[in-house]
Amino acid sequence: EQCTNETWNKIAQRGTIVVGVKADTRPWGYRDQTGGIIGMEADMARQVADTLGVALELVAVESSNRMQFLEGGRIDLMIATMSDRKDRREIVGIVGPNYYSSGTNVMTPKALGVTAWSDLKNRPVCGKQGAFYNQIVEQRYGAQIIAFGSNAEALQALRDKKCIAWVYDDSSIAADLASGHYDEFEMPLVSEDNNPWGLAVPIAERDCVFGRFMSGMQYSWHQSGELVALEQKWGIQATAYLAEQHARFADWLAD
Amino acid sequence: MPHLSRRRGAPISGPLMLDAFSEFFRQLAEDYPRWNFVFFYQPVQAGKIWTGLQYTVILSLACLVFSVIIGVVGAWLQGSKRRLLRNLVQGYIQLFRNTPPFVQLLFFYFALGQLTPTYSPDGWLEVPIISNVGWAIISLSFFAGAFNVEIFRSGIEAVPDATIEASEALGMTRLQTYSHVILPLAFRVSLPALNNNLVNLIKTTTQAFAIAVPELLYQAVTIWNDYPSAQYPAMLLLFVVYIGLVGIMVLGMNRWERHLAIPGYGN
Amino acid sequence: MTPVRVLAAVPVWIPFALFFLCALWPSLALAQSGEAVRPFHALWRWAPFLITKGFLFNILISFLCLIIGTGVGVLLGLCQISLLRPVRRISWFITQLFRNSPWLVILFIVMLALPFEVTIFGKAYFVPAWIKAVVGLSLPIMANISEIVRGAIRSVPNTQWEAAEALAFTRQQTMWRIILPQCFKRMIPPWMNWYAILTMATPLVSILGVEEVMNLTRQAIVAEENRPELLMPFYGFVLLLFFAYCYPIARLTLRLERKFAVKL
Amino acid sequence: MPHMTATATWPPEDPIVSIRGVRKSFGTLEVLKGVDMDIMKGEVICIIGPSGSGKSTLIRCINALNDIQEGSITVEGQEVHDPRLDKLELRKKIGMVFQQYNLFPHKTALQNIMMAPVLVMKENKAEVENRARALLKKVRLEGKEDAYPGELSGGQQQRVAIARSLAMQPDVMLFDEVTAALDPETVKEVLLTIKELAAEGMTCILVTHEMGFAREVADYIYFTDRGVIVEHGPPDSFFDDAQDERTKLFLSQIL
Amino acid sequence: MPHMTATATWPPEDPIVSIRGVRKSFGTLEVLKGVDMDIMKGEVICIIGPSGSGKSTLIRCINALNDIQEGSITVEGQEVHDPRLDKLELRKKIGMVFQQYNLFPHKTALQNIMMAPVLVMKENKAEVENRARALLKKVRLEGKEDAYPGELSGGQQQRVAIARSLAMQPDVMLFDEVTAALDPETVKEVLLTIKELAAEGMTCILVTHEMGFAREVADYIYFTDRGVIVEHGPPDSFFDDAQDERTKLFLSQIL
Ligand SMILES: Nc1ncnc2c1ncn2[C@@H]1O[C@H](COP(=O)(O)OP(=O)(O)OP(=O)(O)O)[C@@H](O)[C@H]1O
Ligand SMILES: Nc1ncnc2c1ncn2[C@@H]1O[C@H](COP(=O)(O)OP(=O)(O)OP(=O)(O)O)[C@@H](O)[C@H]1O
Ligand SMILES: [Mg+2]
Ligand SMILES: [Mg+2]
Repeated sequence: EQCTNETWNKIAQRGTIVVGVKADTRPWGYRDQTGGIIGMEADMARQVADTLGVALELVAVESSNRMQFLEGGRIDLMIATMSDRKDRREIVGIVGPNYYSSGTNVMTPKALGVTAWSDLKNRPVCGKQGAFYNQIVEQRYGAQIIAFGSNAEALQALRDKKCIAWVYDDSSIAADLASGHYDEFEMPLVSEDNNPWGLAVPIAERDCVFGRFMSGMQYSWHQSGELVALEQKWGIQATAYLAEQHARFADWLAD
Repeated sequence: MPHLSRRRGAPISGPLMLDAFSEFFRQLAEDYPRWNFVFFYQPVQAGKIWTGLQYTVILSLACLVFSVIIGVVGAWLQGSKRRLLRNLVQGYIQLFRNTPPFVQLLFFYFALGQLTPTYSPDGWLEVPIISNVGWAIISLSFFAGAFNVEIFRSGIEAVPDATIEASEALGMTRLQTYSHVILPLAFRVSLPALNNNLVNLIKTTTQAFAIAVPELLYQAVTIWNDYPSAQYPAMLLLFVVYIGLVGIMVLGMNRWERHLAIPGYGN
Repeated sequence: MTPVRVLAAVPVWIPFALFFLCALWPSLALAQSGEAVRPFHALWRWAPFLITKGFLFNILISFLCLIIGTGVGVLLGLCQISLLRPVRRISWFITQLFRNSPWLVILFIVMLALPFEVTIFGKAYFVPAWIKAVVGLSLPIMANISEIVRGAIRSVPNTQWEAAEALAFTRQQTMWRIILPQCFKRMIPPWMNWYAILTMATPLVSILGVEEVMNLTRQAIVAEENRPELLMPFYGFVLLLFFAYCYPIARLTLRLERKFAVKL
Repeated sequence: MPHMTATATWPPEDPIVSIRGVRKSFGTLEVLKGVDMDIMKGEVICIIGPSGSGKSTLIRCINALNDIQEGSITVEGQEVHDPRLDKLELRKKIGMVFQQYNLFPHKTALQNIMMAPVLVMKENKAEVENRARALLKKVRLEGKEDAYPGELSGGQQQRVAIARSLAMQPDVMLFDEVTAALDPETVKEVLLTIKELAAEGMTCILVTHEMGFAREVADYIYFTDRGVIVEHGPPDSFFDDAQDERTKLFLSQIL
Repeated sequence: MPHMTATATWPPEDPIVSIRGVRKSFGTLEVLKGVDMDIMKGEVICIIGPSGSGKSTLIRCINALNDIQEGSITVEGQEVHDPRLDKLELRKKIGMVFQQYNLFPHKTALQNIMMAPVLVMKENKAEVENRARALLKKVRLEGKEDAYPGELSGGQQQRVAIARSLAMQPDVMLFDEVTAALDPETVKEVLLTIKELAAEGMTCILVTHEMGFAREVADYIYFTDRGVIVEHGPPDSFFDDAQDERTKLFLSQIL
């Protein structure tokens, strides 16, 4: 395959990079009251733009449309809490090293005393439409998934006791639990499928300039500890993954 | 396999056909990755589609029935002598006609859902008496019902005063006039508009997916989230199924309309 | 005997009062005295953003759809009564197809069928999702306008065609000078009615990721850390916005309907 | 209520319908400005007059389809506009046929005729059916039993309407321009039916524009104009010897 | 086409409208079964006959609103059912007035009259307006120029319809039961207008049920029954001395 570097050139030509981030996933990407998008992934996008020396345009994407946005050229780059999966790699250009990782976990009421994944069997579990965690608990543990359009609605359903758990990624749940609005809930299970998150460029760019560049960005983020810092900035529980990666990519010459 | 089937005396075409059918789509998915009709060869996905179809049909039928009942009762209440009652019906109609059904669904489910009694099978879970399917039926029925009230009311208005007078002049009571003359005529007049509204209702049932009713669209979205390659096929399926459902509905209503047609009346 | 035409007589405040009752009473009933203030405070902070960036955009989308849908729909409707059989057939088919498919399904399909980028004179342009939404919503509107036009034309008595024919008018002249002017008034009420329906369908485009009021409302709730007591006031607020916009249209439609019904 | 007796016993010397000083307004428009009439049992009277002179209103008042503001109307001695009056009882005694026939379009000819006796009088269905068939024969419509109104010509519909009224075995029949909506040829059929009815001794009050018919069949003629009776008398003197100017003008135009 | 000359020069010895052996079916129903007629310039002919006998169909065939299956109809020597015929040309020569007036409800009386000359004949607007006002005066409707059809009585509407046809300055006028939808009093106004027109020498073909009028105004009368002309002749001999049985029956009924 010949590299055309189409997207890369387009970014340069335009002088703007368009990055798709979430606007409905606090604290990775969400709205401030003026409508702007802020959050950890928004910050990452900003650094990419700064490194390229171009302007940044953030586009809010959703789980259900983020890959199409990238495929269709609506965005140049996607940093949108997406788990790195094999079938997804066939559609979008996910480049390593992964910038984050999370596992599947559930938020359940303390009162229920859930201790094992198997407790979910044949019980209603709320999920988010388009999230792949649904598939896991449904197929692996036989839970009945009720999927809503947004986290807010799913969490509301959990509070209304319409389901016994909310299945999502562990870091997001941890963030919610830390917010103080979910004191009567807990995350009692061991995360499953610790799954790295992938940012993605258009698939044609994966092994070309843009893909390689993004690989490098992620590498240097890990190396400099930038991601750990961002995690802290946005009040996310420190993940073992980021610490590990930071250690792993540490500059051997640094003191 | 064919030997086995034959020995059992079962018709071989059935399973063979099915095998060939799923094999064809499995192959198709391999040759054309964008056309992964996963629900035609993978039992779990097929089950989802089948459940979705059932929910869609149940939802449509239930809403159809309730919305018509709401329409008839509402039209009758609108003829009431009590101003308050009429105003209440009016308020209801305006409320439901002038807000998006999509938001209505969410609001019904989350807002009113908190106020309905619940029972608890396990001490924590509070299963509302009205499930999300129930709320979808209620919400959509009231939505379509608001239109039906108006439809029946204008049907009643279309009955000429003179015909009503004739029946009064024959000494019929109000109730007799209503049930034997006004309603049968009004109903016929209302049929085309009713037909339209009910078609609309069937189309609107897709919006129930906002509150996680596992109807066809919900299942289709689930499938294409799990299998991005099944996106086109799932949409194609949606399209075909809904056109089919609406088609059946229209055919049925047209038949009924013809059945009710009075020679030399209307047209 | 005839049921009273109360509609126009209903004071405006009644539906509004009912509305507030239904929309806000549950949330008020639910929230405890001190707590009740917080969700409304949050709503208050977000309302300007939701209206200016969200609801106004819904209105914009609805206007664009109306313009496109009406333009194409009128043509399609005229094709439906064309003298050429194939033209009639094809336009009928298109009309029925888009009239009878769920809006959501049409929206999904348009989202996929249209590219995200078009190249015009060698320059590439993005096709923002909201443009696709406009296309997607215009299709069913177009089909319904087409039916309105056909219905209105057919409602003009045949004798009007004959009278014009006997006066040596051509078909074109008859259509534009005699028939359409008579239909015009009749088409306005159903047309406005469809506008209201269209406006109320705009939250559907949130599913395409268009940042209209419904989507932004959800995002606002997320930004407020998913506090569950926010759901009702926020969704109730969205209902209220639509009601405040569509109800006057409905009343105007009704008034026009009456006015024209008497005159013709 | 001593007077509520069947026609058969109604004393021939008392008027069966008596109208005294009747005034009626629609809003500010006074339509009847003091009308007096006496109709004896078995009499056929015709009311003629220009359009809008209040003829229809007058006969609609007789059967309480319109109320009156002043004066009195009695039918078989009973005050029609007594608020306590049982309108249904009154309407069993009075048959009315309208200009526009007003058949029930969703019922066949036979069903149209049978409806009121069965529903209102609770008569035996089989008996009513026999009577209905006989009535259809009487109005020369044998064979049209199962036709719907839409399948009948105007004249046929009007005759069904007459039969429908007769099925209630009324004491008085009111006819409001029953031939006005018919074409010249079918007018004859209907007039013939009414003539036969009159010949059998039915009390008839007719509003008509058919002068020849009025002359032939009426026992007495009233001419109304702008809400008052300006001329009345037996047919011969009325037609040949009208005194009133308006009557003369009208007669000259009509012919 | 030597015959396509203006009326003024049409030779008085040739029939201006000539109908020969005309047959016309609707599906399997034969409505006209061989009709012959000749109408000379300036003649007024009346067609009478029972309902459904094909009178309307016949005159609709004359201006090509219906086509025919057999026979020929010529107007000013030109075959009407020639497929190459310019229908618009034909209809400029023939004016037609319908039973239901068919005025354009969205235009005033004056506009109704002016429309065809301006749009079809492309005449000068000011001229046409003068003519239209004169025509309104002729049909005795001065002052109603700006009234919409809905604001006019039936008789007035019908006279506007006549004026509208006359505005095209046709050579032949067709009238199809123009008084049938009117009430007895207003019939007179319309008949008067037609009488004046006939007196001025306009060629008129009238379908009518008004026998008195036919007698007074017609030069020649045709009686149709079931698609054929069963009797014809000048009014006096027709009315007093009809030969055909059906005609006699009809005349006896009508009177
Ligand atoms: N329901 C009504 N409301 C208001 N005005 C009415 C009503 N019914 C009749 N009128 C008016 O009362 C007057 C008399 O009407 P009515 O129908 O009795 O006249 P008529 O003599 O029967 O005339 P026609 O020969 O045209 O039937 C008319 O001016 C009419 O407009
Ligand atoms: N468009 C049509 N299609 C089918 N049948 C028709 C059509 N027009 C007229 N007919 C039939 O042709 C016959 C003659 O109709 P036509 O209108 O010419 O009669 P007419 O003599 O004018 O009667 P009337 O006095 O009632 O107006 C009738 O039987 C009628 O039903
Ligand atoms: Mg009257
Ligand atoms: Mg005719």
